Amino acid sequence: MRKRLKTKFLGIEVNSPLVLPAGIMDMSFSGLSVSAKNGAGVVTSKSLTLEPRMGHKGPVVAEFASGLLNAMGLCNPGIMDGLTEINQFKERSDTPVIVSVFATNTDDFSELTKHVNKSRGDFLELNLSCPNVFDEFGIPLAASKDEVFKIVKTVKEISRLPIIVKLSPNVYDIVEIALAAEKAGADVLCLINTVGPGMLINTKMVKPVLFNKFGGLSGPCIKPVALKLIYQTYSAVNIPIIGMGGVTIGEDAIEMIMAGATLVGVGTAVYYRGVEVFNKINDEIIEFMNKSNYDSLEDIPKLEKLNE
Amino acid sequence: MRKRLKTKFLGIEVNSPLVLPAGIMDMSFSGLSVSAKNGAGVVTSKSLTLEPRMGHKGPVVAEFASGLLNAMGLCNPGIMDGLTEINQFKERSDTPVIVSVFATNTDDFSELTKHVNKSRGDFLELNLSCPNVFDEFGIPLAASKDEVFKIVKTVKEISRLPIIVKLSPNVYDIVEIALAAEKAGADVLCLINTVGPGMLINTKMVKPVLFNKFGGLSGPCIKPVALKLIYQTYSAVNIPIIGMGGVTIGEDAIEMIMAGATLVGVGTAVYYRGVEVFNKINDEIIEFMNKSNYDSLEDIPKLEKLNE
Amino acid sequence: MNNRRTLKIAKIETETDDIKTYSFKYSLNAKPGQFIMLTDFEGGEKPFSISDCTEDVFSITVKRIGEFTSHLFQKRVGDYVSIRGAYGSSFFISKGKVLLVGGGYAVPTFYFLSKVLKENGTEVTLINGARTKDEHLFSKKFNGLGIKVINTTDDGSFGEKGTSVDVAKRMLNNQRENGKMFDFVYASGPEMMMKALQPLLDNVEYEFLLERYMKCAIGICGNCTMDPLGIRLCVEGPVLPKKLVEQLTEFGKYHRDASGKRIKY
Amino acid sequence: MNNRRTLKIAKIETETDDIKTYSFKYSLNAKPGQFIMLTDFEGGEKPFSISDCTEDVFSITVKRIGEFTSHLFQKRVGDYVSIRGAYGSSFFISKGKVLLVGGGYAVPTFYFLSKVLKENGTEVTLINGARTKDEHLFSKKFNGLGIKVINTTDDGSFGEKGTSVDVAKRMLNNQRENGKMFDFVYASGPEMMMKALQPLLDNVEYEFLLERYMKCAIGICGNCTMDPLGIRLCVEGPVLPKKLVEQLTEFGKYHRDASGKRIKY
Ligand SMILES: Cc1cc2nc3c(=O)[nH]c(=O)nc-3n(C[C@H](O)[C@H](O)[C@H](O)COP(=O)(O)OP(=O)(O)OC[C@H]3O[C@@H](n4cnc5c(N)ncnc54)[C@H](O)[C@@H]3O)c2cc1C
Ligand SMILES: Cc1cc2nc3c(=O)[nH]c(=O)nc-3n(C[C@H](O)[C@H](O)[C@H](O)COP(=O)(O)OP(=O)(O)OC[C@H]3O[C@@H](n4cnc5c(N)ncnc54)[C@H](O)[C@@H]3O)c2cc1C
Ligand SMILES: Cc1cc2nc3c(=O)[nH]c(=O)nc-3n(C[C@H](O)[C@H](O)[C@H](O)COP(=O)(O)O)c2cc1C
Ligand SMILES: Cc1cc2nc3c(=O)[nH]c(=O)nc-3n(C[C@H](O)[C@H](O)[C@H](O)COP(=O)(O)O)c2cc1C
Ligand code: FES
Ligand code: FES
Repeated sequence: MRKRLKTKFLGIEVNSPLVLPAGIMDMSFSGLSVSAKNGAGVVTSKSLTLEPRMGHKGPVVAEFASGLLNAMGLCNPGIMDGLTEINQFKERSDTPVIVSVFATNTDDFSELTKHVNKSRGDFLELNLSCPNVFDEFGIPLAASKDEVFKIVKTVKEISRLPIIVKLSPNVYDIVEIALAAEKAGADVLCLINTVGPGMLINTKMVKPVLFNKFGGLSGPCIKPVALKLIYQTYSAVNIPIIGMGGVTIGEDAIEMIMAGATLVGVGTAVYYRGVEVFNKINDEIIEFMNKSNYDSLEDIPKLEKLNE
Repeated sequence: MRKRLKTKFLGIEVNSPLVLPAGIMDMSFSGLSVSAKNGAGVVTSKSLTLEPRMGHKGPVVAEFASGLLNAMGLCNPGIMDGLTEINQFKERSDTPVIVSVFATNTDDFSELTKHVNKSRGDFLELNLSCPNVFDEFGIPLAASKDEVFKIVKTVKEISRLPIIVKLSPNVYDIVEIALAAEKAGADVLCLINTVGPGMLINTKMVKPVLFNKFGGLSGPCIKPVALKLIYQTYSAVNIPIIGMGGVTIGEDAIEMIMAGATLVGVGTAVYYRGVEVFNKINDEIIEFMNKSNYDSLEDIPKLEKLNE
Repeated sequence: MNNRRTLKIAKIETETDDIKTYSFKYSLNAKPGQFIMLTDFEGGEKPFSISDCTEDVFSITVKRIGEFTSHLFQKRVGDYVSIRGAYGSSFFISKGKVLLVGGGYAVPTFYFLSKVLKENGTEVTLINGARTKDEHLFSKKFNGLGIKVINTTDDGSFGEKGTSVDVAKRMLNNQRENGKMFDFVYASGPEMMMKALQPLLDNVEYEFLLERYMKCAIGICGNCTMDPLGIRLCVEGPVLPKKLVEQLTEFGKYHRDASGKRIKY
Repeated sequence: MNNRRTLKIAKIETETDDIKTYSFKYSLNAKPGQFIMLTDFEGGEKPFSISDCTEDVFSITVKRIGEFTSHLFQKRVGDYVSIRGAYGSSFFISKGKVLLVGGGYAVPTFYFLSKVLKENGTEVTLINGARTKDEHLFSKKFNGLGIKVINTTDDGSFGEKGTSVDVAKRMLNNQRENGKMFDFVYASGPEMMMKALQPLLDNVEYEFLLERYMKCAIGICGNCTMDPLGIRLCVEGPVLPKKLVEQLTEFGKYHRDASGKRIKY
């Protein structure tokens, strides 16, 4: 059965279209391996920065009716230690790894890329879209098509690995950003990062629930926003898309694929359905394929493209 | 008990801080009266345009786990018939009415304002932020601080009524937009309009669920985004705010007030809790005030302002 | 709350040139008088009353009028359409002896109602009216139910000659003379038919199935509200009791189109 | 799923210069070994084990170490703090005869465990260790429980002299000679204490309460995972059984700080 979920992604064989996205259970090689063992076809590291970052004080997450707010603050052990974890993961697993990196300028992205070149990672993901370090870094780079173009072009020239560009949902025109990334040489687009950000208030203590006050929204509440942006992007570009945002059950993953995604990220659902969520969704996708008589992932139809 | 919910808003007495927002059960004088009878302190008309609009084909709404998607397409009977409904409402009720109007340029807004001047409406609301007519009109005016300034300034000069400016959540920097509106003479800010927009897909038929494909998100899923934007705006401006977005229970309304709202809109919750929702939330607010020993709405504390 | 279901058309019956009945294998659990919103995500989305509903099958009966219904008429058995509902209020299931007065495409919903009334042991008399023979609906289906049916056409081409209101008037008068009144009257059909019927119903309880332009069908857009009560016909209706109908100043006078503009009858 | 509750501090007991017990009137329904995340939305948010939990009151016992705990120590009775949880795995409630080996601020959680074990009819022996008399915890509270307690301090200033592991070693050896082994051993304290204890527990089932840097406490951030299994200590832990502890190569060797960087013990 599971064979039918196998697919090739940029020439690399993956066992399931499900991706563990950046920031979810991925601070260590062993964290990554849990998702891989539980049915993720591809895993992503925490977004790594040149220097280690302790992240924001807690509370760093807040639950609400329809999702999570988080403001981790890009905590990570830094590129060197992060790559060590990734290499250790690769010693133990064949599952392809996306190395996510974060920086605020082209030079730092270049330096990060050089480190990643020497690692056993399979893809390099440029996180241009973290919304939770606004105080520190301002509006995400992903909001400017010129910045996106510049960074991607520079990194593309030196990267040994295919490049995934992670986009922000919080932009006026996703298409112009996506096209800039594609034109600059991006091999894959990944969207969406968290939405908002948003805030919740503790009414008894009259305080924002998150220490950082604001945090990005993830989970079921953002699925419609993700689907819309993925579909617009799919309609405009010719490179594959990793779609994510609120995928919790198999049906959500099918929606992502129909909207234009080739692979599908499952993040916050780990909280709702446990680490087994990948296998559960794999099963649900197969069930859907059976009912609809789709033999392979490639058989699942896409929406007609938007005509611009 | 209910007396404690009375407050003055720009000098006008209102019986409850709850507002029926534009677009909810407000196509006719009788629709407006239902909310007024059920405990809304202020009611808003559907956004009126110069000419009648039939709106989008159906489906115009889609339910999902954490809210609604809608793409009504700004259907309305046009300013003349719309004002007739408002006048008929005012013949029967003392409840203050906000006349919401929509246009795409300063001239049309001016013309609308002249009509509204002759009506029995109490406030004029400029809807600069409808996300569901993108195909027709492009990015909402509320995304440009210069457009906002220009329109508000022009309208302010000719409007007999206090001006409420309804802002979009889908902007990079709500503060610069809010400040532009304030500087141009806005008396009140209203936020937020629907988020996204988003999309949902019917996987059996491989089609977007909404005829318009995309629709704005409302309901519980957008509350954190609303709270954050209201709080940022409250921290920056000196005019009152009507806060809305996902308010479903009394606690949500309290969060809005703590984030900086003076009045609180309740829209999509009509779907979840019926037309009685206003009285239900009024009761829940009173319950909270009792528990926390707040005598009046003005006693409910606000968050400390953000220091910019 | 999301009750959208995407179903294959299981059966299509041609009732007249312009009217078809579509059946679906699905346990809808609707009540007589309720409606669904139907779409194929291409042609729009429109409300239709449920004309039959068993444990595992339900039907709607559609008259081709304009764009959407013409589009729907292209569908074949096995094609998917998507529905949400059942929505709205349903008919009171009266005891005793009841009169059903129906006209046009709104008659089939009385098929579902009659079945439920029969099960309840109620004595049902149906006036099934149409303009002409070719438009007369469901006469065979009603025959199978063991209820009393009076067929009528405006031109006398089938059953009695006259409107269903004419027949109703005669029956109500007869009854009044006999002292054997109906316990309850139900009407479903063109609004002006019901408007004409209303003055005859001073001494009897009734329910009318009304129609207004519906968009959201979940009570938020306000397009279907009726003056001056602000009754949302998609939630508090489409079936309204006498007490409410009597208060509706717009009943039989005007309705609102898709823009909310008042249109006089 | 959102289980945040904002509660007034109902009682504060000073246990030592640096350790206080905070009690809350709230029906938490926690199990021994579980923890809460505590914040005041100003000083950060940190995990604390539940040291007592009755039907309507629960307590935590906190050692002042750094920024957050110093901040917490400023709070008075009646002040609000906000908690979420109880989170994580709990101790197995063994039958028969059990040994509890505790050290430092991690001892109080054994108060809650002991009560539950006693209710279960289990025979409890507790080794309650601290560095010195001034840091020794809960000795009076444990006296009230009717369990066997052996107090020990590294410097002999209170109870026996030696570490709790020294005492445990002696008892386990005695028992082995008597042939009357403990049915289950529980340990809670500094990781190196448990590491030293582990080799003595070849022939007996045990559970350790471990600590790792926790942020989300709901199993998504991955900060608390332990190598090489990727056990998330906030979900699968903090109480881990022998079978898992034995596989954890990082146990007693390193842990990760707030950045995820490995820190050697
Ligand atoms: C509660 C209810 C139950 C109904 N039950 C049935 C039924 O069982 N069988 C049947 O054939 N028809 C029924 N209708 C009417 C049906 O919805 C219309 O015939 C259909 O919408 C016509 O659409 P169209 O595009 O083909 O025609 P159009 O040319 O768009 O419209 C023709 C007329 O249909 C009515 N109409 C159009 N759109 C709507 C709408 N969204 N809501 C309400 N009325 C509309 C208007 O009176 C309009 O003038 C019902 C309507 C309501 C409100
Ligand atoms: C499951 C669990 C149960 C705990 N139970 C108790 C208890 O009952 N009583 C008690 O006093 N302490 C307990 N702790 C430890 C407590 O969380 C730390 O003492 C506290 O976080 C110190 O914070 P600080 O800011 O005062 O000190 P800091 O100066 O920030 O840190 C001092 C040390 O505390 C530990 N620590 C700091 N932050 C965290 C964190 N977020 N998660 C885990 N460890 C951290 C680290 O080892 C750090 O080196 C427990 C920890 C865990 C993981
Ligand atoms: C706790 C948490 C941490 C995250 N950290 C990162 C990160 O470091 N880098 C990044 O690109 N995205 C990060 N994200 C965003 C996710 O990768 C993903 O884009 C988003 O959560 C939407 O997917 P979901 O709804 O399935 O969670 C994080 C999300 C969460 C919830
Ligand atoms: C069906 C529907 C129609 C709406 N129409 C309008 C409108 O015409 N003008 C406007 O300014 N906002 C409109 N809105 C936005 C609401 O006024 C409100 O800003 C938004 O729904 C958030 O509040 P809520 O979550 O309480 O619904 C509409 C919202 C919905 C759900
Ligand atoms: S159709 Fe929208 S309220 Fe009835
Ligand atoms: S603290 Fe985040 S996974 Fe355990």
